[in-house]
Amino acid sequence: MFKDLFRTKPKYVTVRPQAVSIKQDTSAGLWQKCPQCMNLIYKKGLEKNYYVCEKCGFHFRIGVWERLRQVADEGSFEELHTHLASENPLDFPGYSDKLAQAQEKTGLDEALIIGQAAIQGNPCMLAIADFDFMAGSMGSVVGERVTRTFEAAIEEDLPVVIFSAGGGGARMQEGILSLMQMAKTSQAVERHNRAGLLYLSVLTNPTLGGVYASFASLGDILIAEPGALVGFAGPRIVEETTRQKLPNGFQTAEFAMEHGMIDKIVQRKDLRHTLGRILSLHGKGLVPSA
Amino acid sequence: MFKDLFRTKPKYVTVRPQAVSIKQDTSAGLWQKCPQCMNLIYKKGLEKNYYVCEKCGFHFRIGVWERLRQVADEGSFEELHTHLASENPLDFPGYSDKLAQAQEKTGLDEALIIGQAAIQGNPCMLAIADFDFMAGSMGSVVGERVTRTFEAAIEEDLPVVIFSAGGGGARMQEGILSLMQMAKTSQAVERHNRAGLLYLSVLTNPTLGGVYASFASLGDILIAEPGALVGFAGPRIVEETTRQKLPNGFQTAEFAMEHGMIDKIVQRKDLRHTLGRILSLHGKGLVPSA
Amino acid sequence: MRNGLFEWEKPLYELELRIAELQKFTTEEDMDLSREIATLEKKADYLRREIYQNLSAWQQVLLARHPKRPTTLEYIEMIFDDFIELHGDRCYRDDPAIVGGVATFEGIPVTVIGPQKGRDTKENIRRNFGLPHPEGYRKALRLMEQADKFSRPIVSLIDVVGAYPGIEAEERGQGNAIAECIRQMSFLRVPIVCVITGEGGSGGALAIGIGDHILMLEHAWYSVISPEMCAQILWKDSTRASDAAEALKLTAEDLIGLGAIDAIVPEPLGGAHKNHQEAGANLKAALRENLGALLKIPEDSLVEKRLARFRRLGQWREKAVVVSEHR
Amino acid sequence: MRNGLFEWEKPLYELELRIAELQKFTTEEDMDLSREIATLEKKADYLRREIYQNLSAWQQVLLARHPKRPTTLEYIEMIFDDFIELHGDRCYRDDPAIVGGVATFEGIPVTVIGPQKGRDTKENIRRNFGLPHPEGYRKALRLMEQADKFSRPIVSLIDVVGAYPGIEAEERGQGNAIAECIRQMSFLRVPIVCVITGEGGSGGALAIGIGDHILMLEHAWYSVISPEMCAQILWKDSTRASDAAEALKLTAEDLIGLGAIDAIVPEPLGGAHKNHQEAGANLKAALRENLGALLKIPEDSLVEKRLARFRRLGQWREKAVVVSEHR
Ligand SMILES: [Zn+2]
Ligand SMILES: [Zn+2]
Repeated sequence: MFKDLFRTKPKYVTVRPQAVSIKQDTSAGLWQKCPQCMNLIYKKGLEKNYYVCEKCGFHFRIGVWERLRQVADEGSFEELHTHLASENPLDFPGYSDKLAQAQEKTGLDEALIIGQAAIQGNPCMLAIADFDFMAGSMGSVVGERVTRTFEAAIEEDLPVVIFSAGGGGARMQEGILSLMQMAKTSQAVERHNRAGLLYLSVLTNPTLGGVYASFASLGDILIAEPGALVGFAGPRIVEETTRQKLPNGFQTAEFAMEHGMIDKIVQRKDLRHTLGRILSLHGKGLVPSA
Repeated sequence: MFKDLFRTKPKYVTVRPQAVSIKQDTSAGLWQKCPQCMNLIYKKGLEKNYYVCEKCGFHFRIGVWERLRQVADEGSFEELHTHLASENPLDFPGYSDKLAQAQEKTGLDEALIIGQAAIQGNPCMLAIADFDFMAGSMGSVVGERVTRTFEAAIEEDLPVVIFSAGGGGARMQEGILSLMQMAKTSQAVERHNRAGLLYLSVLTNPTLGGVYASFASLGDILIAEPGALVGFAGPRIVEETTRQKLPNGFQTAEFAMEHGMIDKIVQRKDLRHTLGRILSLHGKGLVPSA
Repeated sequence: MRNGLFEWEKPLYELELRIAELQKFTTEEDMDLSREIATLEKKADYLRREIYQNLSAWQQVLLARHPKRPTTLEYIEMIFDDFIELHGDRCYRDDPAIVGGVATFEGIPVTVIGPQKGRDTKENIRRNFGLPHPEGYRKALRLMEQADKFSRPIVSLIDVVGAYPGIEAEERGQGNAIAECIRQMSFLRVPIVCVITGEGGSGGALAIGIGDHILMLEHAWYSVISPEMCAQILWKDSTRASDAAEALKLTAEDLIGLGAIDAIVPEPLGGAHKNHQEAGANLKAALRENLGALLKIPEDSLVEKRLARFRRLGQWREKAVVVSEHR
Repeated sequence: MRNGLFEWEKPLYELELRIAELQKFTTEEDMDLSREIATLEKKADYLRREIYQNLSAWQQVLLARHPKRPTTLEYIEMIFDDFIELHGDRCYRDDPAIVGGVATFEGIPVTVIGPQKGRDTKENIRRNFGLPHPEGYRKALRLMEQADKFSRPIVSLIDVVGAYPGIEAEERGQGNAIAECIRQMSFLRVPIVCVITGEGGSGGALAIGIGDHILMLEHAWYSVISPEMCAQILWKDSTRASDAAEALKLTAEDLIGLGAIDAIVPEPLGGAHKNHQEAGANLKAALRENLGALLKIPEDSLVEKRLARFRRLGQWREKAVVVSEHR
């Protein structure tokens, strides 16, 4: 995109809160209906409350810039590898149009941004996925960016924090190349792991398919937002295949935690603090002098 | 024991088939009743058939020398560390008498013999437990012998084959010292593992408690005899604790295999051949010249 | 499909019937029909090539699903000696949908693993139609890690529509099991040859598909998603699976171009199910060649090469970035 | 036991009641009873020592089971800062009977794990009375392996009657999970301090009991088998648990003599339940000392020392073997 071609080097990009996009937005007015409790919520209040319904705790989906605003220290984010552009390697019918539409809709060039940031003073490599960009699915560019996130972290001796929202899993329009990103990213995770560095994976609603079955579930510590859908096969596929009624709460973060798949469920308002604490516990500053 | 004190060095001890002891022996006569199908079996035939009921496949318990006869190459066994004698470190009431009775009953000094042997031409360190000696339970001497088996195997660059029959688990009469044998033996297994050597664990009826929850379940490959009882808590304890009816076949080898806990169930008549094949597949002779 | 024959094979089948008839005449009635037979044979040869060398992507998918296609255990039987199957994940269950064990390949000890479809309805039910649960992947990983311990090469034979999308599979962490398998398999220090022998469906195939050399049988398919599901998602119409198959570029020939696989193993004309022995012999020859080549690579560089192989996969444009240093 | 008081504490309790009464008089009626009170206090002091320093093995077992004894999470709360609980075995279930996570101990990051009994009936049911399933041990091992990755010392707080002897626990490989935990914990390259804080029952305790330093609270017990089960097996009479407790040598003092533990952490007079804060402070002091000592040992020699520590455990006679070389 043009903005990338002649980019001045912004050592610290200012967070762009105007790019906030809440999903399930049914009205253009001052009020937002909560899809869970059906209450009308005053939008200004919603923004202050991390886009969480005050009545029932429903976590609205948020875009990458709002996420950044919520978790990263202000002014700490330096976006990296913005210059990768998706192609249509399989000449998949309609893919180029879909990419253009997604770019239009989100203002992003792809479904994931990466960069260096600090969380409560703890430096880290940070990647954030945006569900609004083709359901946060992973094609070559997302896979490459995730891989470079870990590579940069190894280079800089930093922990990695990733917010996944890959409901679309591996992006089918790039066929086998999307599938191969599962391998590539998992291998990058393991290189980083073998360098003795921390990887915090935060699963946001929804994290499914090839994203969950690769880098997203390989964190040292797995955190999920309340109610987030987390699993491999989507609930509809499971229902259609098994012709069984799905149990209550199937594939929610709470379900995953009960079944031993994640470490912690953290309210959005507590995320910054919890991430900061964990990062600091794994920081270099704390090694005992013996 | 006296025989050990003035021991000529028998490079290869002859196998002592006269020490064969089959359990569930109810008659002193020519016929043996099968406790499973209740048929009367001609004892001579039973001996030829590896002490397995021809009618129903029931595997009678056998003593260490019969086991040796069935699996090891004739004349290949060199018994090691015969000179360890159990004490009564806790002054546990009645323990010394029980030891003496067990020695009397089995002709063994302890519940496990160890030595170097060959199985179908493949050299290995071999340990065999005898259920008739205090239910094959593990006290200090059994733990020490198992540990030395692995240490000798590391020294000699050999695989280990162990026949467990530790229905009594850790021997309570030696208290905490028995419990510590679980640690000691598991650590010896792992040292051997880290030396890149093979450990075949053969679970015979019954292998429970602290024996199962330490070295016996840590084999690279776990083999069990058909119908052998395999588990941690004995079935009576489980029944009493849970007050539930135990499922059919609970804790049998077949049950353990279905639940992913063992690799293979092997009929007694096939054991020598299967062990030989596996040992040979892991032998040094087969490394490709590239 | 009727009698194991596809619709598109019908003209050929009828021709073959007529040839057989004429041959019967020749013997029974003592008539010399050799010229007529030769003509028809020639025509059949032509038709055979015409049909089998111009299969559409969807036809290849159907062929890869032929119920008489050799299964993993049949390939193992044909190719390896002294196979000893090993069981269990040491955690929850032995998954019959994935088999594995140790064997020798021309005298060399190897570990071989792979999903196993049933050869009849009863076996299919027992093996869940070859759709693995997480414990299947955990078993496969356990056996592969043992191969690593004993410096045994690994052969992974892949024929799986996908990991089972069931309630219990999700409960026991299907996604996590697949991710762990991919991760750990990538770093094993022994040579790994993967072969897509039939179907290579998505993460369920990739989980055991991380190899140094990745081969594919001529009529196998390998894709990020099954054509049916792709059509369902894209066009809300699973009957357009044929279009999806085309679009997904899932045939061996497509995939070699995209760098996802390294070589194609030829099948008997008409598919592996037409001649199991020949299919087995072809695969054996390919394994001989590929294992031989891998065994020559020093252990130290094997993992790095493997990682590099996957590192470069993907396609994107790297746009020029002009960095002006003024502030 | 009534009102959290043991039978053998009754004389002391009555004395304490009388002292309290006299003190009440002193204030309410403005009478000087200080001499009488002093006499009784002296008597009470004597009685206290008499009772609590001469507890039988069985009394110690009962004391270690006192329902108000501090639980693992309470110790964590008192001793560590910034505890973040982590969950799950990544395979089947998060077992509430074992807790674990990361925290700091006087500024040093550590991993802390331990079985957790319920503090009331409801919590006891949820936590299965602190009796772990295999997934509990698998979770503990996962967290300890992470400690190893990040070079964090491990503190294992042990209070468990035993691994749960249930049908599902057996199905999911209780024995295997314990053995793996023992095996892997033995080879972790970070300092490990284990503390038997209450009950140390058999393999279920040993599974997370492989440490460089193994401490034990004054009134805790640690044994190869519970006294009740031992009595049941030996004498078919579980009411003889008291005799079994004696015979098993399961008190801290016995065990230090047998080399199974390294040090005893003093409890408040009468047991940890009498004064949680004091119990916590004592344990904290012991951890400070022991972690401090271990952090000075070079990482390379830590595992070897740990293995040597267990290697020598056991007691046997090594008989002279005269080998005559004639044949
Ligand atoms: Zn709401
Ligand atoms: Zn019988």
